[in-house]
Amino acid sequence: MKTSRMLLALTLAAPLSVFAADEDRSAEEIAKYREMISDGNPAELDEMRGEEVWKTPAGSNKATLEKCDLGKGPGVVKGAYAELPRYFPDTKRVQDLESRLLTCMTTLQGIPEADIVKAPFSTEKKKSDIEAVVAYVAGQSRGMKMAVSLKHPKAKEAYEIGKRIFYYRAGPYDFACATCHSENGRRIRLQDLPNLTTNIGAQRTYTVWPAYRVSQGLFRSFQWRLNDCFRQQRFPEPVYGSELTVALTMFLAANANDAKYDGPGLKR
Amino acid sequence: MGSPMKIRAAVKDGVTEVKVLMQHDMETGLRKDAAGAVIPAWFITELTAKHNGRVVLEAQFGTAVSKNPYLVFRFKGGAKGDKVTVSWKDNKDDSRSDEVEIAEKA
Amino acid sequence: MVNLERRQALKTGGALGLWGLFLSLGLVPQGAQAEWNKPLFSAKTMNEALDGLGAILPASSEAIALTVPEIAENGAVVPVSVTSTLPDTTRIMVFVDKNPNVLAADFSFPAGTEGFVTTRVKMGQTAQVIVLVKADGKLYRAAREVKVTQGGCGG
Amino acid sequence: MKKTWMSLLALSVCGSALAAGQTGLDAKATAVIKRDFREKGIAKVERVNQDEVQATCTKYLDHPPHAVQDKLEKQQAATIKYPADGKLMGDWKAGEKLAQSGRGMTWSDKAEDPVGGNCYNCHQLSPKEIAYGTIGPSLAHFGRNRGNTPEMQKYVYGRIYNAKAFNLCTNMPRFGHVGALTETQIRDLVALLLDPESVVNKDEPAKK
Repeated sequence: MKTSRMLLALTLAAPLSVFAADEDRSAEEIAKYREMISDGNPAELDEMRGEEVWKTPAGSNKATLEKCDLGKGPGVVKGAYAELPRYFPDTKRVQDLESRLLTCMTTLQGIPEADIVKAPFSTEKKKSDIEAVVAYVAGQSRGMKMAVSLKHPKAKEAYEIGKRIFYYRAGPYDFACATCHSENGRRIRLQDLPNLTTNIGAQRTYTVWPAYRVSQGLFRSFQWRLNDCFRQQRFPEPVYGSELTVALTMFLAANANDAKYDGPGLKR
Repeated sequence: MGSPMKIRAAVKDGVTEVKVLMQHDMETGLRKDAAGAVIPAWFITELTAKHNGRVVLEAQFGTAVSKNPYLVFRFKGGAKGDKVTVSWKDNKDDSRSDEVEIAEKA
Repeated sequence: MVNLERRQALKTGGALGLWGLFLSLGLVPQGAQAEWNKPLFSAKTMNEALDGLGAILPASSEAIALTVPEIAENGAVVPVSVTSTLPDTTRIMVFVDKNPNVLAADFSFPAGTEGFVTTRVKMGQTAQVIVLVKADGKLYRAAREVKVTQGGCGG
Repeated sequence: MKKTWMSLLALSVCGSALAAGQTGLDAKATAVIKRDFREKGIAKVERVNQDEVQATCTKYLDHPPHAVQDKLEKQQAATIKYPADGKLMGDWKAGEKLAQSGRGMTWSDKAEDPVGGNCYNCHQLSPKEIAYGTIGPSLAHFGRNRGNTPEMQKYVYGRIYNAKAFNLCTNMPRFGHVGALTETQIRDLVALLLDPESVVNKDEPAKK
């Protein structure tokens, strides 16, 4: 045991500096690449489509989503995303944008929840309507300050539960969200890993989601982002719009408070 | 019929810059689906941009243009309120045309 | 406002088939560019492409600024920007030498349009982005290598 | 360095007073975790159940008291199965291929698909590879700097098999312990790190 500890110390003291310059150089070039593709975000196409979906009657009630209350009153879309998740008195729950849209689609439009939850994310074959609406609604908070309230006890509770989920280690690889996202300056392969336990890390990340994913050629919602993180953690799949996902979103969104919302973004 | 494009056109110092985002899969014809079947090529082949009816750019694309193609070009002239029209056609004879008014660039 | 116009365009397009309409009205210019250049887009190597153009590899020109990233985080989207200050630039062709078909895009500029274009191309692997620029009837070249990297978590 | 939920909450970026009792929140969070995951593909819901190591590291935010750490590290060390024939180094080329692959054990992987080593996700290995992670330390020139004595081979084999035996709450998975990698695969990875001919031990880093 002693020997191994010493060896460990040796391992950690490896001559990192020799390679540091190389690493900086790659990081610099990747930053340039991102800068070059930042103009002309295809997410704008999804925002356009989402606005159409928002205004198009659907479901057994043949209703639009124009009376959907995202927390700022029925039909108010402007600035709503920057204040989500929040506590909603009508459902007596804390809801993020997507779980709230589920409420609107089921109650206003009469679309069965199961129909939405079974395929909430876009695939190459079929684009998701709810993801497009997410693009539209999020885009309507662009430039606004993140202001997620933890005043309501349920909101505060969601934050605390979300934090615990963030640090929960499990699965065959012993991973938690924190494994990749609780230290500064880390990367997985070439992708920077934000430290989501700090305000600055959460702000930089949360404010550019939802986002168009270049590698998939698809627009992705925040629920998708969490879903795919859990996939990579080797966890089972979180239920769409569940308390688990909302609580985790609350933890990250509240940590991003005071930053300017700048999404939908463009990601690798 | 194809999905709408997002076009921005802005004039500054007598030069109009046009930015176009097109919604298209740009399938190469080389990829396979989950079942192992080849996904047929499907891509924009031709594009034309016009300013008040006059051609200002023509382009031909192959399958190597990225999904949801993005294009920026500049032409001399153009005034605030003028029309810029962009039209494309793909290899399945689908097509799309959208129009914007030129804005003034800050 | 943009939205309204878009919807209008959408309606017109649906009713008439815009490309057909343009063709019938003679709005699509005839000539070399009017029909998709299948042979050139089918070329599998730069040499084949040059044969198709009836040209030999042209000299590189300082008057062509080719901007590409040195490293692309994702080969599916590689931004390419070309600015030619050669007088009378009429055409810019963008090639990727290691793609299955080397020609990615071919732009033609009528008088009054700047010899400039920005677009995005796919690259299957680390390769050269080569642009051929036609100016005053002659071809010129510029090229740069782009390294394509692996994504994290198995992509 | 005993960090617990209590101290974390004190450090909390939003730092307001507790809304409910500590244990109440812990229990609620656990209940939510057990309720809101669904089986998908090979990822069964049982995966969210913690073993003692996971539960301990979660509870102490990866900084357990020394006594707890030592006890569990010894337990984990006892799980390491070294190859019966004593051969610890395999084929570094196979190891490099394995190190490049980030696949395996997600719900989008199939049970029969080969599991990758995921090494480049977190470590620099070959100085030539640009796309490497920095969650773990750089392992470039690992063998060149340390040699490949039998002790070193055993250390590396054990560390890949069950990293938790060496550092209880390390981020590194227990590749052998959980059956993600086979004996042959771990040998190949040992060779990747220690074989003098391996890409890890060749090549100087690229000049700036």
